[in-house]
Amino acid sequence: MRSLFLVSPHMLLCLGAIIVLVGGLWIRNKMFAVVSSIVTLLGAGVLLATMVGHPAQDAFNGLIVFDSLGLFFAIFSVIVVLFGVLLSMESKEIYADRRPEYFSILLALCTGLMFMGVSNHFLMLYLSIETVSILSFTLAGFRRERTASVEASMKYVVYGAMASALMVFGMSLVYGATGHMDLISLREFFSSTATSDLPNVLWAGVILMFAGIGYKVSAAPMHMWTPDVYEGAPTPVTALFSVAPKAAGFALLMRFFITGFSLPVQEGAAAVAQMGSASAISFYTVGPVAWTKLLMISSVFTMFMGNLAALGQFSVKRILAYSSIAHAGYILMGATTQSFEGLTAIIFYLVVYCFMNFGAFWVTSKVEDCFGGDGISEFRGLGSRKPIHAACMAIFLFSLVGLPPFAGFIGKVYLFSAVLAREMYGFALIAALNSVISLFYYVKIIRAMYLDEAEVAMPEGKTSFDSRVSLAFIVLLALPNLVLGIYWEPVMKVAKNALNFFVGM
Amino acid sequence: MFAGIAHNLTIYLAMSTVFFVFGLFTILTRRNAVGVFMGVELVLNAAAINFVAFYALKADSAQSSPWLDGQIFSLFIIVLAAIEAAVALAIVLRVFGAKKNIDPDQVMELRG
Amino acid sequence: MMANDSLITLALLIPAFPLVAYLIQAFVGKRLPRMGDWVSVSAIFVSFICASIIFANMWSNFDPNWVVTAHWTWLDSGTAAHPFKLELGVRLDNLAAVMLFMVTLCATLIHLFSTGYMRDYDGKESDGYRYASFFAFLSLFTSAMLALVISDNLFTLFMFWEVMGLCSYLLIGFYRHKPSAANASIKAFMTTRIGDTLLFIGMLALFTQIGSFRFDDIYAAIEQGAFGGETLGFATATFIGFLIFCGTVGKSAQFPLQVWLPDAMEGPTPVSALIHAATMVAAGVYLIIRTFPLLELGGVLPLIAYVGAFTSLFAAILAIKQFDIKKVLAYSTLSQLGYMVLAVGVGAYTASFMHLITHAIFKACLFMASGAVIYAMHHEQDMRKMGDLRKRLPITYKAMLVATLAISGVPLFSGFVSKDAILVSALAYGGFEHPEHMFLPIAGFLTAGLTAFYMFRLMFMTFFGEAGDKKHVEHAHEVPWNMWLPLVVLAGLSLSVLFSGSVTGGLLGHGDFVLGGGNEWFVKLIKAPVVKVDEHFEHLLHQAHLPGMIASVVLATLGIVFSWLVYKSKTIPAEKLAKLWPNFVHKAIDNLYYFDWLYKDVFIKRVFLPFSRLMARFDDLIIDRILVDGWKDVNAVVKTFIGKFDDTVIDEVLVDGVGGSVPQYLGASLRTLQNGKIQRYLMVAAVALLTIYLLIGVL
Amino acid sequence: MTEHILSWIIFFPLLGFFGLLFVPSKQENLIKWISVAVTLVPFVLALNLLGQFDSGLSEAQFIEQAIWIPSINVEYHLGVDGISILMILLGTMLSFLCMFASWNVKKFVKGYFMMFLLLHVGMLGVFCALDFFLFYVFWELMLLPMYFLVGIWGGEKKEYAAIKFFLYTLFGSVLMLVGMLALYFYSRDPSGNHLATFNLISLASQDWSGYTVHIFGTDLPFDKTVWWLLFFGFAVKVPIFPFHTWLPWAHVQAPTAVSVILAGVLLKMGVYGFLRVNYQLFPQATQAFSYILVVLGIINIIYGAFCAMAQTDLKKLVAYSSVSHMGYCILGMAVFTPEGMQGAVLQMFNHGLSSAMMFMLVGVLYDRLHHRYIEHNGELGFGGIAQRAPVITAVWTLAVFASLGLPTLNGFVSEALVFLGAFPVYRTETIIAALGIVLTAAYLLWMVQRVFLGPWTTKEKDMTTGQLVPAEGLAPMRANEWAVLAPLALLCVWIGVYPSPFITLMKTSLNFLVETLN
Repeated sequence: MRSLFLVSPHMLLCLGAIIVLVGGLWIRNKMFAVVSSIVTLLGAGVLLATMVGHPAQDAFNGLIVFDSLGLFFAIFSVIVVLFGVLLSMESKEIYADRRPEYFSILLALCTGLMFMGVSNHFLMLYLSIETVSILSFTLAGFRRERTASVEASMKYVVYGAMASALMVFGMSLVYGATGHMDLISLREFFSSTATSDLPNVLWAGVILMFAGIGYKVSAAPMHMWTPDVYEGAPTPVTALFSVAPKAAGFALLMRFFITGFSLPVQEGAAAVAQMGSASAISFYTVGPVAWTKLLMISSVFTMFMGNLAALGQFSVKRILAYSSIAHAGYILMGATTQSFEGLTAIIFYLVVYCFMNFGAFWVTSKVEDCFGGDGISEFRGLGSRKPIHAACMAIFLFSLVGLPPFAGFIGKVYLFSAVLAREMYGFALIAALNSVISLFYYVKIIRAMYLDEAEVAMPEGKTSFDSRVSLAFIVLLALPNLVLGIYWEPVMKVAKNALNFFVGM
Repeated sequence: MFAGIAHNLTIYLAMSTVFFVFGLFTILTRRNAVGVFMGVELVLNAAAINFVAFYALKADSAQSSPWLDGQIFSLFIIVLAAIEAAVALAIVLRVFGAKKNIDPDQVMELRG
Repeated sequence: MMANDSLITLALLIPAFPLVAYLIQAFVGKRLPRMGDWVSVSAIFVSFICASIIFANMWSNFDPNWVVTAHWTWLDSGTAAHPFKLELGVRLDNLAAVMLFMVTLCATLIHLFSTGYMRDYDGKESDGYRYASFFAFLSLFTSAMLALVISDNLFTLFMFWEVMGLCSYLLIGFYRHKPSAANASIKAFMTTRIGDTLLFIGMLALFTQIGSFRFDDIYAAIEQGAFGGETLGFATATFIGFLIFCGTVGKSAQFPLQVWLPDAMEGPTPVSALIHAATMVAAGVYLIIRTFPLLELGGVLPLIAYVGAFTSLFAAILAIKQFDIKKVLAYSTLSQLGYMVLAVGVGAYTASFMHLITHAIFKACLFMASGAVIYAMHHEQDMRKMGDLRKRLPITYKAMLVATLAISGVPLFSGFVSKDAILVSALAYGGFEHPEHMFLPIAGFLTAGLTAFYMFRLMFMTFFGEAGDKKHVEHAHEVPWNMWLPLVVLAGLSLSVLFSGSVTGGLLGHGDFVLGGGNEWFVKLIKAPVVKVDEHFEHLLHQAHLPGMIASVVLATLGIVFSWLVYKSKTIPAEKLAKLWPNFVHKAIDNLYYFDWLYKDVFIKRVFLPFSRLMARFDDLIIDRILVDGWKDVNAVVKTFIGKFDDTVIDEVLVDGVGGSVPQYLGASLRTLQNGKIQRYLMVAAVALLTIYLLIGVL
Repeated sequence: MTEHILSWIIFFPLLGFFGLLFVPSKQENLIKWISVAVTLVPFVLALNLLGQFDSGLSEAQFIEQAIWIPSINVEYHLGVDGISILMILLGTMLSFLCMFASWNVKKFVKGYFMMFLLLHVGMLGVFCALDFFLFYVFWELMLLPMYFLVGIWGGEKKEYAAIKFFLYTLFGSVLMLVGMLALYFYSRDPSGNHLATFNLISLASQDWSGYTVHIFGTDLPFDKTVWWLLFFGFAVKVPIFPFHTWLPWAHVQAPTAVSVILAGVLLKMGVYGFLRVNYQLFPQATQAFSYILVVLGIINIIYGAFCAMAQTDLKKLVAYSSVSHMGYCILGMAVFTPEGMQGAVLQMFNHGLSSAMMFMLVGVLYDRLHHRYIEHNGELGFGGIAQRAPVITAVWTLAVFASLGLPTLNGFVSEALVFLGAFPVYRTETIIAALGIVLTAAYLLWMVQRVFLGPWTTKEKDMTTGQLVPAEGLAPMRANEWAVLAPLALLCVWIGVYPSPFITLMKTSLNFLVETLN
């Protein structure tokens, strides 16, 4: 019963999904689905909010564990999906008559995302990832009359199916090598067993599992589906994909590697002096799996793959897709540090990333709705046509580059400093180099907006830009990018609190 | 109860490995999307076999688990494989409707 | 006798008046009546009065060691442990007093002359205010020169030295519509700038050694043996001396930086008179006279002597073939400057300075007289078109004759006294003391003969014989008073009585009436500081005195007679004389010994500018395009080889490819990897995972 | 306002920025006058600051210190010392003057002035910040408006120039970021505890030798490694060869006022960064690498001069002259003598004046003739301007002579100080560098000859056909142009004649710095 209470937000969302879907059959009002989804999400948010501050507790025999990290990501998912709902509501790509099914999928997706954040067992890992994946496949192909959308959906499903299959196989190998499936007992097993007693196949299992998780966060080498799917999917969906599953994936990745394969160290007084009190907690790897190396390699490649491939693109959605790959690389850096700082930086970065990326996609969505395309050419001259949209887009992009005084810069500073605190200078230099490369393609968009003359004629009459609601949201998304660039202490506190359970252990 | 499996673990593992390799090979080479999904099924089944076999090994070595984790996992694999196949086939149908072709190599508008 | 304080104030006022005049002229000159020429003229006249007072003071003191100094901190950037100060200062001594007197006098007269000469030129309404700016520049120049003279340290000396360079640049290029004037002005500035830079380096070295720029400190340091140590000290002094001398080479147009001075005649004639004959070029000599003790300490004097002797001979030869009246005077200036430098080189400190003064006076006279001729001839400068002007310009003719006699070294005229002193010293040094330096006196004497020859050639061609251009000559008439008055004054000052001690010394009560005793007040007052008198050399000087004097008089007479034969009586036709010399000599002379060609066509056009273009191309192509924009061309090659990338993609990459194309290139290849085939993606993932497994897990 | 005078100086333009948001963009004159007023205030405040500044103190004054971000000890920490006071003066003054120089901007007037005000914030922030993090934020903040100012209001190849500027600077500053974070993690208090601070003053008091860092498998000394990381960040801005190639592009393409501010203030930030960070934090590493700086300085002087000589674009020539002139700064600060150091800082100020004048004057010609070709297709693009526009020529001449280091004008004082400081330490090198004096005179005077002297051959660009056609004459200087040029010219003469007050301002701080270096 306690377990059920803990998952009440999830259940509420499921219920909401069903109501939207079924109710949509009868209620023809276009706003019905939107309103009921928003209400459901808000309800789930309120329920989650009541749980803030409680100590960590596990549920369903340790299948899931409700701790600060899980709670944080649950709330985060709800908020992002709420953004998604709002963007979809404003977008022309989501037809009003198909709203019920669409929003019910979104709500269900949110459930999956929330479970990703709290799963503590291989089974739950698999189930939650699959929930999210399968719903994503359908969302990607939601504009079924567009071949690009359908193609994206097919690629997604093929890639996703293989990735989850590999992950499951990997799980079976890890299970075989250790006999454990829940993460806490896995760690206990590692810390009580001599490394030499463990078979080599364990390593193969971990890599295969990483394939499944890495595919969710689009980390190299499992990143290649991302651009195609992001480009083909409807823009609101892409916006959602680029933030929500990625964040949940990182939650899962952190939990998997930190809970399953590491032990926290309360370092001695000397170490505290060395690192400063705030970052006294770090972790060391238990068991024979050199997962930090794995993540490091993946991180470096992810950054390069994303940034380099983005250079010659014309489609802004595609550019943003590659940029989201690159950002996955930056975020992975934080995980390799095995330090409290690094993990905090990840969470902080995800928050910032949510604002900047979602905002950029939002503007892109407006452009696509208005001009029917998302190419650089459609952005030309936006600066003089729609100054506020363009200014906000510029803010999002500069934030993505990581320039002060925007929030993206602070996010990068935290990531870099976590890496440097571990004295991984080469790694930091590579990341620094990458953020220079990234400037090229972000600035390409800015240049198109401000320096080039308009190319595509503005359609007559009312355009998507005229929506006051979406303008308000764009500005609302841009504001945190500025504010967090100047004063980010509260978010940092939240991020630290989210990780408190690691300290508690 | 599972002593037989435990004794012949190698055979089960060999079988699952063969499934896995064949599955992977199918995924990577089939020129038909449905075939690719069959490859996925093979890999999933390889995993399911592993789970069952390893659970037996674990139970045999008296580290008995409070619940039948391996067995349950393989059941879930079967269920989810079915769901996935359903969604996948629906999508493949749409692809066929749109392109009259389900060769994954021919579906390549989105690239670069 | 005045108190030192008031002397210093007076000295400061001397450059201050022209400076104020400059400011007035520069900003409001064109709005004043007569465009304000009276401002400049009266300012410099007041300065002249001040200078006269100082001169009188010097005279009443009549003490070779008379020095009044004052200095103020200009810039103090040191610490207690590391003092560093740059100072402004005034140093009044006999040298400065004489120099001030001479400069203000010449400048006053030249200003006066200009009121006539320039007014005629700038008749055009649109160009009218140029008259005002001419006087502005002239005043600024005078101010800088006077400030230079009273400087008590090398640093301020250098500052005003450069400001004079600026004025010279502005005034040479005064006829700015003429490309030749523009060329001449940049040439003058650049050539002297080379010398100035070397001088500046020398100053740096000196400062590093001594820690001060003040002459007092330099002299004191030399006395205390700051350059002690046989090898190091000597080498340092030589090095510094050499570099300081380089400054002189530039400013006084000595070989090999002589090229700018003849071209500087592009400026208006009063400018030539003031800057390029009387004062600025003399500043170079003034510098080596000031720093004489330092030069004497190092081993640089023989070099100086040779440069001077060579320049004087070399320029005198060039002067023979000139037909432009100002060019003749320009080369004669070079030649006379060579004398002064030679004098410094042979240690004839006093003689050098004396020649500086006498030359300034008679050369100013010569230039202004030539200016008067040019003015009368309606800006015709070619001597072949003149002739028979004696009657038409009687005052000018007489004044110029006096000055010509002076420059030729005819007794009773000032040039004789000073030149004789130089030649005697050169003879004593090169002929008696160091016979291996025989070239020095020989060159000196030869030049003396040549000078007399070409100067009288000028006189004969201009004032005697038949008119070349009848129309102009017939219309020529005497210049107005403000132009001839300066000539008369200067001609009067070119008489030897003023310099020869036998007269002046006695008249003013400081010396004895011994005939042939030489230049008493000069010798008594102008003495090199620090340097010890060399008894042996004094003795040699005495020995050389009579033969030197006889030789110089004989040679001057010969030159004049020969000139008379060729150009007046035409007993010896000039053509025949010319044929005596092989063709290459003519060619070399016509081409100014190929120096201009060497500098301009070879060095600047073939070496310097191509090099700079190469650098610019290097910057543009190598650094900018290849290293930074990176690998565009390489990329293009790769593109044709691989050929399978989408052309537009590559184009876009290249066109947009602002920074490193290496990432662009990698990006392009990555994107071929992303070919849209999902199974390829899966394959990549599988292979990568396997590789990672093998890399980390197994190895 | 005097309480938090530095904050006011930095952020007052930001108020203007937001104020302009609410001005309708049609009201162009109002926008311009508001901008003038908004930049006048910091300028007046800076003068006030100058009055209150105690030149006898070597440490920073007018300190404002507050915790900004407690979790990582980022401080809002401002202060002024002898190194920065002149830069603040220069920055506020040039920004103010640039408002007049921008008077004939036609396109998006509002956006232009807003960007300019934002640039002002970044610029002044850099010179005041005493916290490295804050410094970095301001440093980067200035990038964005600069990008837009060049990119939107620039010449034909503005996009290329803008992105080039952006990329170069970002490349440098990202490395600087890494260096900055490394400093943060290695900061210790005297007893060896981790300090975790960005405070430049406390960082400067630490001895950084003895730590090592591990990069790509090799152990490197910490101070030297970080020194180089920071070096790149600053070298791009100075710019030091071979990181200079953005400069000709940016200068040539930028609108006049932006060129002025770029040459006048932004280049100084590089040198300032060296003095503020590299020098104060790592005296030993600086010592170790000083010779490299000397050589780079000389290369800048000579190479820049040669490149300038070959240019046929007037503005590019001036741009390369900036490269050359900044070389004196590098040389002066690399020799560790008080004279050299003061010469370097004064040279920064002087170059700010004379190059600002030159760029402004290029703009004066460009506005009238719409081209900048000294030579174009083998013909002179200008020529004989002195005859028909004597006043413009006179001001040009002053700027040129100030730039080539004529005594009694500003350039000479600083160059002389640099050479006086450098010669005792590096003789041969100084002699080579002194060749730069000759070269500078050569290319500038050659330019003057081709542009201003000789017969009138000046052409103007026909705006419709794009062809060069003979021009009639030049309009006289306008009031707004005088407003920019007259104060600069006056300062040039002032410093040339009486530099002592300027030296006094910086002396104590710089001498203290030199002592720590030796």
